[in-house]
Amino acid sequence: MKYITLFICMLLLWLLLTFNLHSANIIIGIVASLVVMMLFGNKFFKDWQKFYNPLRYLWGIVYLIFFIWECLKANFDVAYRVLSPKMPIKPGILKVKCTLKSDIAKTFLANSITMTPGTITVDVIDNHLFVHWIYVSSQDPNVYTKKIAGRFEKLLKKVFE
Amino acid sequence: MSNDNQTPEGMTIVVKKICQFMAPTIFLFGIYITVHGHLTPGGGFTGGVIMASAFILQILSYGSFLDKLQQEKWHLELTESLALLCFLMLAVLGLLLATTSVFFGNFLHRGSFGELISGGIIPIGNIFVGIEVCAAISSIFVALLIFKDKEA
Amino acid sequence: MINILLYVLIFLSFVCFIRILFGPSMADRMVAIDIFGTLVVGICVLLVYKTGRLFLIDIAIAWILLSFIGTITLAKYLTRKKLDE
Amino acid sequence: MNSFSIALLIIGVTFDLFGCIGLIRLPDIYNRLQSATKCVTLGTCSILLSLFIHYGFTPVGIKALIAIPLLFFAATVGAHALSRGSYIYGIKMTDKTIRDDYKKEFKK
Repeated sequence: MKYITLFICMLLLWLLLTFNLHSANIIIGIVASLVVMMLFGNKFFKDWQKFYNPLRYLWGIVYLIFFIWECLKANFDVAYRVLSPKMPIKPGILKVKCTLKSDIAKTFLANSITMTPGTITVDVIDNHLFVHWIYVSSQDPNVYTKKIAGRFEKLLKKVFE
Repeated sequence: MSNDNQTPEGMTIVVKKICQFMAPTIFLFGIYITVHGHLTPGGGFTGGVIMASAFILQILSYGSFLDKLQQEKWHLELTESLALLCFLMLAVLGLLLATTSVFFGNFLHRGSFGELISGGIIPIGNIFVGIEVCAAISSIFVALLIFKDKEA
Repeated sequence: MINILLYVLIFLSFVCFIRILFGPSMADRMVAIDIFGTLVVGICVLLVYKTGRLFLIDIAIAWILLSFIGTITLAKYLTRKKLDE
Repeated sequence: MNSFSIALLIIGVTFDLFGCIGLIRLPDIYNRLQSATKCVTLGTCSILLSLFIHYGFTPVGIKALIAIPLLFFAATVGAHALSRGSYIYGIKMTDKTIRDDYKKEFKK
């Protein structure tokens, strides 16, 4: 079943990439997707049911809007740190506990942390993320866990779990 | 919960999970470049290199044991030779079927300018060159890994 | 207008070259190469505006994908693993 | 040309400029990755978005739209892999660092 999911995804990507609906184009797209399916199908996501749940896409859009806002804030934050003559940096690597279970959710949490203000994920070991923070404002585990990971976890749980 | 890819070899879980949909995308883009070779820049060689890099990304992120790689090398060499043979057959078919009767002569309908199905035998030749280059570059990567291991 | 922005981006790629030439360690050079790859995508898009050749966006996508693989390879080389384990 | 796409272009090039200033000014590799990844990725995404707005739903515009998530994943995963690699390679953090939890995990 995950093979068919990969096939549908690749066909959609092909149609977007070429962006016309001639019959020759669609036939070549189906053949190309079949080739990709044969070669890469066994490494694709095992929990394919999540692709067919429309509620997840809705929460995904909410997450996307929230994420773009955070991303813009991140850029102005970094621009401020780079341009100010004193360079207010106080870096450190912190150990952050995350409550998410599935791997794909952890991956997206790590990617989101990389794009938000002043943080970058260095490593993921089991249930802990190691986060490099450019300005460590507090060293209390509860406070910084909430500040770094807490704002994404609720939404990501709805999207990916 | 799918902890199926948490194996000791390879890179971290983030790279593996992203690779699960990045590698098919790269391969599909290579096919796109190859098939549209007669309309846009690129063609057989460029598309083949992009397709091979999808395999290289998979080997890098998941890790692969050496004896398994040696099996893969046999398949790759077979694919490369077969694609080269098909390319040669296409050229000989031009000698037999085309009205001008030259090597690489065009025996297909030319189509109209700018369409996807146009250019006679050039797209088919592009596809065979793409498969050949993809197999060749992957087998170069695998061969470099095997030789390095034997030297050390 | 487009010309000025193009000059700015080319100047920024030379800034990346400074980091590649004088980077204290190997990893600094790799970061600069990664950033240079992203800047080239911007240059490709500005060239689409300037010349009107629409195929340059294909080259931009190919550049994104290939520079991703280059970055992953260099990062794996830094972790002192062999490339196939 | 649409004025909105011109504005996006100028914003994108400005953020690229900030990112490259950070690449030169900041003290060690992890901080450089911070500035470079965030600013340059968002700047280039903004340039691609301006291409989409200028050409609309034509093949070029759709390709620019596809390139945005690809660029985003490539940049974030590349930054993660590079920072982990350079920590394992043994590149020191700057003197201003006040806390390092990863060292304990790495010793084991």
